[in-house]
Amino acid sequence: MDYTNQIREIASKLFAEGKIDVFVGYRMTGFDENQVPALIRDPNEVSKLVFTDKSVFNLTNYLKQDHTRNKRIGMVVKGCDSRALNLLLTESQVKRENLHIVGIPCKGVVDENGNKMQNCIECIFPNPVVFDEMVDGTPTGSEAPPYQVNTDIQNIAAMDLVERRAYFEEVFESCIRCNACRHSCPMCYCAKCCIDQETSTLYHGANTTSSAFHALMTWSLHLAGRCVDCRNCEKACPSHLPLHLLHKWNEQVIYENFQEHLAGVHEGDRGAFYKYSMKDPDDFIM
Amino acid sequence: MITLGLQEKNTLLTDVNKRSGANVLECYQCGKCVSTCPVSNFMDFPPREIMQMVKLGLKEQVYLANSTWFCLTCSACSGRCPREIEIPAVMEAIRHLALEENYTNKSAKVKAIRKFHDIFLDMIRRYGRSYELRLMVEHNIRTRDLFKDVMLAPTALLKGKIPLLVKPVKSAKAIRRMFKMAEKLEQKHK
Amino acid sequence: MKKITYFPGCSAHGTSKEFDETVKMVMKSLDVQLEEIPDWNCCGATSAHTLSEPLSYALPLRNLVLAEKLDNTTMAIPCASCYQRMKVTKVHLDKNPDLSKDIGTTIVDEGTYQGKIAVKSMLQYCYEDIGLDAIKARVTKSLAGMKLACYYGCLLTRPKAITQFDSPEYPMSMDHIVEALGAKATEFDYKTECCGASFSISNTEVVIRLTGKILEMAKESGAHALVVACPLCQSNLDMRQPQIEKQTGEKYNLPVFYFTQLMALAFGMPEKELMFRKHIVPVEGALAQIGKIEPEPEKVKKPKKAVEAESEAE
Amino acid sequence: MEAAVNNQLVSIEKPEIVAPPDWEPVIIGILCNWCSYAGSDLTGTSRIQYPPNIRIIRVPCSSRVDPWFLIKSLQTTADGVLVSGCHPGDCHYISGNYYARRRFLVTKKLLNFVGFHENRVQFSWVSAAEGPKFAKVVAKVTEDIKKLGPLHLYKKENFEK
Amino acid sequence: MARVGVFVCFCGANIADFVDVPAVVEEAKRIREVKFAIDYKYMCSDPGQQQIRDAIVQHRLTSIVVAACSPRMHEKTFRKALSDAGMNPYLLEVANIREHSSWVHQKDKKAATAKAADLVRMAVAKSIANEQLHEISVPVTKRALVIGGGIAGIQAALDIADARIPVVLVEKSPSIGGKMAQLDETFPTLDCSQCILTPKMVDVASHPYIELIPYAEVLELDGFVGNYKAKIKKKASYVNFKTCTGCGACWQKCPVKVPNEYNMGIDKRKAIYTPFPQAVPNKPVIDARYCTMLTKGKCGICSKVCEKGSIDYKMQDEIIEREIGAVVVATGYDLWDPKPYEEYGVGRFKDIITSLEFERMVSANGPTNGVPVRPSDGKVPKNVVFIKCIGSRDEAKGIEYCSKICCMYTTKHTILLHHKVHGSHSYVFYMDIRAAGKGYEEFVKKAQVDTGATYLRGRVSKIYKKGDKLMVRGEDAQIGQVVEVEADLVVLATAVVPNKDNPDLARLLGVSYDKYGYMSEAHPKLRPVETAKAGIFLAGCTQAPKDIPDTVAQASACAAKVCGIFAGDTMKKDPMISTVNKEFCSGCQNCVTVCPYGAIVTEEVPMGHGSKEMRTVAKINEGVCQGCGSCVAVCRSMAISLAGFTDPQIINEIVSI
Repeated sequence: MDYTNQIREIASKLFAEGKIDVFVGYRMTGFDENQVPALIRDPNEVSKLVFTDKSVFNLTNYLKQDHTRNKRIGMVVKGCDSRALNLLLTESQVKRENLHIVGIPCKGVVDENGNKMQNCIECIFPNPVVFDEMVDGTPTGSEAPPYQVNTDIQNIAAMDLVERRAYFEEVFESCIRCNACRHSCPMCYCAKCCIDQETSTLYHGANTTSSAFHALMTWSLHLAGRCVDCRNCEKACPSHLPLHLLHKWNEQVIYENFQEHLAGVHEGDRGAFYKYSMKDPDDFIM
Repeated sequence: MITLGLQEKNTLLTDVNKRSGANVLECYQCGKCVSTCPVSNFMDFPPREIMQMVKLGLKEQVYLANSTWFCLTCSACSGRCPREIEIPAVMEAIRHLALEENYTNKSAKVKAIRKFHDIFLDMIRRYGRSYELRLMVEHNIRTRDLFKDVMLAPTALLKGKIPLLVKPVKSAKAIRRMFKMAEKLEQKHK
Repeated sequence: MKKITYFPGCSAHGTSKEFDETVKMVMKSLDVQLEEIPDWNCCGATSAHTLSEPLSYALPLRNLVLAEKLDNTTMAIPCASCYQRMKVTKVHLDKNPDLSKDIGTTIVDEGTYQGKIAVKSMLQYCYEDIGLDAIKARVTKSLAGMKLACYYGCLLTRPKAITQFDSPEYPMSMDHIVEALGAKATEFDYKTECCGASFSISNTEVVIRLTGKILEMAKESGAHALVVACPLCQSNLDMRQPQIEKQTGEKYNLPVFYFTQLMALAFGMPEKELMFRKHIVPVEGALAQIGKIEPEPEKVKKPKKAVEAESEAE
Repeated sequence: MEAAVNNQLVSIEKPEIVAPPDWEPVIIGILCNWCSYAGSDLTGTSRIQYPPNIRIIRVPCSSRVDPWFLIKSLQTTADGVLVSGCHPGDCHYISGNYYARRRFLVTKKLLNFVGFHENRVQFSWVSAAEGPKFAKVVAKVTEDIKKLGPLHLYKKENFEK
Repeated sequence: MARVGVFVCFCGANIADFVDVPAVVEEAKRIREVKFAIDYKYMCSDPGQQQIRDAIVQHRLTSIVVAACSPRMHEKTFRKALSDAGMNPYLLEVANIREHSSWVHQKDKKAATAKAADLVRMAVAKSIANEQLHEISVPVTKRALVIGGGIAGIQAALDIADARIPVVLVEKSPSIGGKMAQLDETFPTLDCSQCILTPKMVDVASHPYIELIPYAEVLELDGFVGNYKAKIKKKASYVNFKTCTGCGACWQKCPVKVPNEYNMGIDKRKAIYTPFPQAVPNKPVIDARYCTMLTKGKCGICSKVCEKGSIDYKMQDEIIEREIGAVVVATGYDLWDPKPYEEYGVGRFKDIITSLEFERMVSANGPTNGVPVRPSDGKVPKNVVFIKCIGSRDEAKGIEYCSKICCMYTTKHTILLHHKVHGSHSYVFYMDIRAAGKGYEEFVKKAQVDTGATYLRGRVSKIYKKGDKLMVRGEDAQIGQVVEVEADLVVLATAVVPNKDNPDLARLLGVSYDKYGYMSEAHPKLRPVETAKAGIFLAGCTQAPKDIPDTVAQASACAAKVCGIFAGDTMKKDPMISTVNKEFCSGCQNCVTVCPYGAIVTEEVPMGHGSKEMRTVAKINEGVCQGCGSCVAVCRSMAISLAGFTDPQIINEIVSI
């Protein structure tokens, strides 16, 4: 997967036509084989742009930042990124008219070791669901294959309660409450995160297992039905916590119990918690 | 007089509902089925009454009624039923339950109907196809009504309406297997 | 040239030979090739489902499996009873695939059920797939002058959920077909009342009562003959007619045609081949009406007003 | 509801921690004002007895219940939580309990996923007329929590009893 | 530092017998913030309340906890005590130690006491987070909008207008009167419908407080209770109502004849027409669908004969706006189309008619001058079969519910037939006779005895033609036999169905409606007139099938509700509603989606202090919010809080146990 040339071309064209102020893409770090996000404001710097299977990060995270607010932006999105974008549009965080979305028919990205990421293996929406143009020109719209149950989730769910408890106690213990997960998450754009608010921190110290538990649980519930499984959070986590477990679990519960499709697939769909069906499961309630 | 007890014991209702896939409790006794049914005046109890009797759990009366045997499964009633109850399915369920539980209506008419169906199936078992002349003759013999329709027969034969011979199905094995399977499944119900 | 699978049914070799023959003739003239299911068996008729539920699915299932092997998209069945048993089985199996597990074991030699063939009655096939225009185009000898009461019986349109064809209360498909042939279909309120079906042998009394009423209403409607699409209806209405006349003391003299016989007639095929001799009630009187067109009482034409918008405002 | 095959978790029915002999669980009951709170009042007026472990908090509607109330309760004072609202279709605020129902299911499953026994948080629909049902529900929840023993998981030290 | 006062009630023996009240007081005193705690025999009694009032002043208390019975019982009493002492009433918290402790733990005093102490502690903790709240007042526009000019709308409009509140009455058709104007006589008293209705219609037209807008539709309704703004489309009538005298020259000369809706299409009217002679306003309109001048540009006769020059072929639809405080919806009903009854030959047999067609025929001003006739041959029928429950109680073909009025109007029809056709006989196929209403059962009995009508219990299964008779077949379940009735005429009592425009109108108004299309009341028993949207009320068959007495009663109830809203210049509201902290709101608008009342809107605020860039945040409409808290729980940024049930209050309760 290498769309470097197409992206450079599109970016130059967009600058030339005066359609954008900023182009958000990827560039090489300059010191190793990995890539970092690039904000190109100068048409002459377009040649810095690259796109390969190492273009990992979900760039929509930049849309919530001040330096892109109310600017006309060109942006590269993969399937998962586009779902995040869809949600941001639905939740009125970005203006569609300010965006020029360049879609990538994603074939999966790789981790530091060059292995295809797990979420890419299980991905059922590799093609962007919202875009202005596709790099290879072909609009895509094939039917999504059925939902894939995450193998990690299956493994954890198969443990008994005591094992699960021990496993997660270790996870929450390892959290250093640096909030990198939150900052890297494109869906976390609140002016002041609830976890930092007074009511919420009441009776909790800053850096304890119990505060980590509270923060991560609340966070994952706020992302339930909204997480697009881009795994920015996991890449950002210095403790390498398996954060996706919480999100994927919620996603699966929602998918199987409410028959909701995945987050951000349809424009205007706010996620499972902001609607209901009379037919929702009721048997867990006495 | 009928004494009515706890409805929990109304196994007739649960059995009929389960077997037929219909819900007899939905019936509100409007009688549209009765006036629709082409044979309701031949029945001991027309469909509306059968429904009520099932609700009351009058098992013996329901199982022994000739109504289920007279039902032609013409589906006219269910097509008009305002509560969309599959009445033919209910009738069929009662008939099958009665057969399984060995309730037999001993009236001549029901016997004749029963005989007809027995002979018909017998014939399929043997030939895989039906054979009208044999059916008529055998039915007459077995219902001891030898001369019934005897006046019709010559004209019918003459006009080539009723063939003298039948071409049986080649794979008789398959037919036999079906009958065996059906018997086995019915045994399971019992 | 279209090709469809054909299931003649047991009666085709007996009571309803004329139906079978004329179907074949008409289809040939309409450029439809009939491919008969090899070694088909009886559908089980009323008897199978009266006495044994599993059997009532097993017998048609074998035919369905054999039919699918012929690789046509549609199967057409002249006999209404066979059609209904097949269609019921098909609908049931499509809804509960589990059902074919038990029953399917008995037909392993033939293959497994796929559920891909469409099951239609011959009437439905003529009306939906061939179409009135194609039928009209074939007519060489119009049946104008004939008044016909179209009798559908129970099984062609009922239950609606199974047949998915025409109205269960006042169907019009056959009426449209005979009108395409030039004849006039009468307003006949008993077109879907039951004729008594298999009680013909076991409970003749019922059949006589029911068919009597049907014949009476057909006569009332001013028809010269009845048209049917079901062998059992035909034999009940035709064979039993003298008996009924004896009982009621009324003369009906209503021959009972298969609609395909009339199609063949209108398509200009020789009368001799249409097997009218097989009918118990003589057909000559009815056929003699062809061509005798009564002068319609002239309608007093209303002077056209500026605007008459009858249908719009209600 | 058709049982979802994959999100059934393995739970074990044994005390999580051996309780001291005089231990009594604390259960927080969050009840909606219009149905369940009124129902619990009716339990009182009818003098129907139930175990004294529940501490009731009144909210206007089950849809007011933020999932983190449950998390917070389990982390601080409670050994178990019961949330109760109006029956589906009876919500005083038209549709509140439908939204709440979705959140409750996900919260319950998530808590269970990370190691809380599924009986730690329970839900019920109790109408204003269901005094006896409320007593039964409380008795069941209390019984369940007693079986599980005290909850120490992720508890802030101040609240460990 | 908070200063909390705790007052524990004995409630006679009710609490004291099972809870050690003094111990609870002692326990309360150990709480740091509690500056005063006392017990008393009956806290709700006047001396009890006096203790609270005194303590507030003496101990400079900042919040009060009363431990007594359920807050649903005496919260208001104690709040009043607080306000009497000059304290904000919302600083009160009630610990429910009676229903939740003493009454339910009667066998274990120790545990009950401990629980009571806990409940007091929780209440104290919550009260510390309580805030001063003030009743909300919302300004009110004192003008009501009534949609629909049938008897429901007429009654509601008159009652509201009589209270000297201006009313805007919008009617879709050219005249008010509705279905009732089509009726001949009314059950159970056989009053002439026109005689009792037309005076009311005239009252509407002449009432100084009613603005009647006929031939119009409501297009939009914005705002909230007390402050709605309605957009109304006046359809082009092509007749200048100001100059038209209603002389009738135009419609007498008009050459275009079309079926007359008022007479169910039995006879014809002209393209320019007044719906019926007593129409209000009695001004004609041109039906643009049929007028040849408007469709083809030919004719123009009406314009030529009009002496006043009132005809204006160039007239356009006009959109007007009105400011409104409350709305009454009275859109009435339609009759169900019996076409699905194919077994009856509906559509094939001309001599099968509906009840309203029969009503028009027997009506003195009807198309047949009050005598029923067979549409097929114009003969007067002798044997008439009435069939009830056509479409009603029929899930297969129609609707599940009972239409409520058919039993009675069919009874009335048997009487009318008996009166109008000598030697006639009625057969009534019925399933049940539902005559629940004042004088109804007596009416049915009288009709059965007087007319000798034959009642047959069963649903008709088939109708067929024999000669010029219709044969009606059904079971008479009482004798268990199938009967066939030779009928000259068959009258179908077709079901009542909601006005087909209801769903559209409901969406436009923001009111919910059921699966049939009836608009939904706020509570089926206790709020049958209100909708869930404050300030919008339902009258008549808009809500469910109803007879005239019920409709009129509901319309008057609507009027009372409307007058209640308009009783003051402002409306008072409970302050326990949501508020948005704009600083924290990220504008995701999820709260807007979940709010069941549409109480949340958005507003633009500056990005930062003094910034010119704007951002969108949520805004709660105080007039509409009912305080359920749905929005609070879905607000991830915790920007919304619900007064009285804020996060700090609830968390304080949780952690203080």
